[in-house]
Amino acid sequence: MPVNINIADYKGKKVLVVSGDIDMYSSPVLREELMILVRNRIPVLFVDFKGVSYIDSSGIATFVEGLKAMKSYGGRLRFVGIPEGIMEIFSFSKLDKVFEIYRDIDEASA
Amino acid sequence: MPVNINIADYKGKKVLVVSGDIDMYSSPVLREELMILVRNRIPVLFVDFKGVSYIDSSGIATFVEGLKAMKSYGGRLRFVGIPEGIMEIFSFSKLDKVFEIYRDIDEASA
Amino acid sequence: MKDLVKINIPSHPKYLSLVRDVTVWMGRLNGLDEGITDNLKLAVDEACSNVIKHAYRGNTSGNIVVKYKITKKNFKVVLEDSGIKTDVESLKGRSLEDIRPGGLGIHFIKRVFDTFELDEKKKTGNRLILIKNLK
Amino acid sequence: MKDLVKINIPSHPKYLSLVRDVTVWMGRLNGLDEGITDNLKLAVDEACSNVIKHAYRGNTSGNIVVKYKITKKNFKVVLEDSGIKTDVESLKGRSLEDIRPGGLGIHFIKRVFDTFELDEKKKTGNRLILIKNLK
Ligand SMILES: Nc1ncnc2c1ncn2[C@@H]1O[C@H](COP(=O)(O)OP(=O)(O)O)[C@@H](O)[C@H]1O
Ligand SMILES: Nc1ncnc2c1ncn2[C@@H]1O[C@H](COP(=O)(O)OP(=O)(O)O)[C@@H](O)[C@H]1O
Repeated sequence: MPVNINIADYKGKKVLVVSGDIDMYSSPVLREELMILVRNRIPVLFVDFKGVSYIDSSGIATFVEGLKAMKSYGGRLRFVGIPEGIMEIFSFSKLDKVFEIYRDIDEASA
Repeated sequence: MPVNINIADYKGKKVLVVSGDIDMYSSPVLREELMILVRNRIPVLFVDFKGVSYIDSSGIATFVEGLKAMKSYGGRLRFVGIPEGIMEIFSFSKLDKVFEIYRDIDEASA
Repeated sequence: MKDLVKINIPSHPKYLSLVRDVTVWMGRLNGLDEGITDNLKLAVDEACSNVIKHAYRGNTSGNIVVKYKITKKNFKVVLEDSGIKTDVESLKGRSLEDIRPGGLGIHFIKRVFDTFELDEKKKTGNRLILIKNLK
Repeated sequence: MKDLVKINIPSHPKYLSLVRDVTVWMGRLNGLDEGITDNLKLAVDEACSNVIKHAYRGNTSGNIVVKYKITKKNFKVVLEDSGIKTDVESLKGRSLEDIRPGGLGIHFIKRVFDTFELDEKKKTGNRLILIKNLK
């Protein structure tokens, strides 16, 4: 499935809504969107994974890079709606302990 | 999609419910089911195409063979629920005039 | 030979659905509309089925190569096999008026492909060249 | 060489999704369960991505061959390229504790494949042999 990236607003919070396959072909597109937000020093960014059907190491690398960049200015990167199969990849990569992961935005904001 | 063939009863009528891709690999399975019914001289047989995602010339040949066999003893072969893409193939092959085609079983029985 | 995708499969009908998936994938990658892609899927499937039935006489241990070469101008598919040489004269569909089982495959192929050509230069086996012109 | 499926693609990332589809198709045809098939899909994708990144240094006009040979005993995938020879010593993932971008691909490959072997006999280019033992 081709990747689709949108920036949405949920109760005043910025959400990067990603769907489709994140691979070496589509991750540069994701990186670009993410880095625009990071350059503007977005304080809190949610990434909605609900529609993500696939992620490979290049997609993960993109998020690790985004996280490092955000940490440099004290920003917070929060993942929500991660499907089971994708979560399994984060856990295997020991990144479930590195990223802030929540069920949904409401849980993250509680 | 792998083919799936079931025999159902709808208001006392026998229906061959086919779903998935009918191709050179799966049409022998379809042929077998069809010919069992034909050998038993089924008077009226409905074929429900709603779930059919694909049909090629071997699938069409199977139904032409079934129709010929049924005609030999005065049986009727009736198609219902043909999806648009499949209908287009029947029309191109000029078989929309050879097979009895109805929207659904109720229409065919009216 | 840029942008060439090639797939080799055994001459067994169970691999036809793989060829269909690859054909649809190539159609989509190249932005063809769904109706045309569906017709290409059926046509390439029919061409492979014919190789299994006629060139290999149902022997499932042969090999079929399907090559896709897509440019702005055309969608080209080349099928190669090592089966029995095809008699060009026999490559004919039945009349559409003559209702009987079989004889539709070539109609489905020629419906979407503008060129349907057996490469006479191939020494053993067959090479079928199918080209759809894109506007 | 029965039951061998082979696909050739250009060394361009846009073809990775085709390789994933073919890998999933091969897993399903052979009745592997969905979890394993998903892992194979990721692993073969990572192996192809590495060929594009490292063997071809991002040059998208190279060629990658992916061969699938499946028996009751194992699911074997062989990748061939004509890129720069791989230094076996460099074929190492990063420590999973050392969080930084990159360095995960080989972990994803070795997670599902029991054999991960570079064929030293290949004169030019590379041949990577991946084997998953099936019970
Ligand atoms: N690849 C092939 N090799 C040899 N003969 C072929 C091949 N494809 C088609 N033919 C010939 O063309 C005829 C018509 O083909 P087709 O329209 O596909 O119908 P069918 O295969 O059902 O007979 C076949 O009966 C066969 O004689
Ligand atoms: N096909 C290949 N050809 C050459 N070197 C490779 C290949 N695959 C992997 N490598 C080497 O192995 C290292 C680790 O690979 P990997 O775990 O996939 O992480 P990454 O590619 O993100 O660095 C790479 O940095 C590279 O040096």
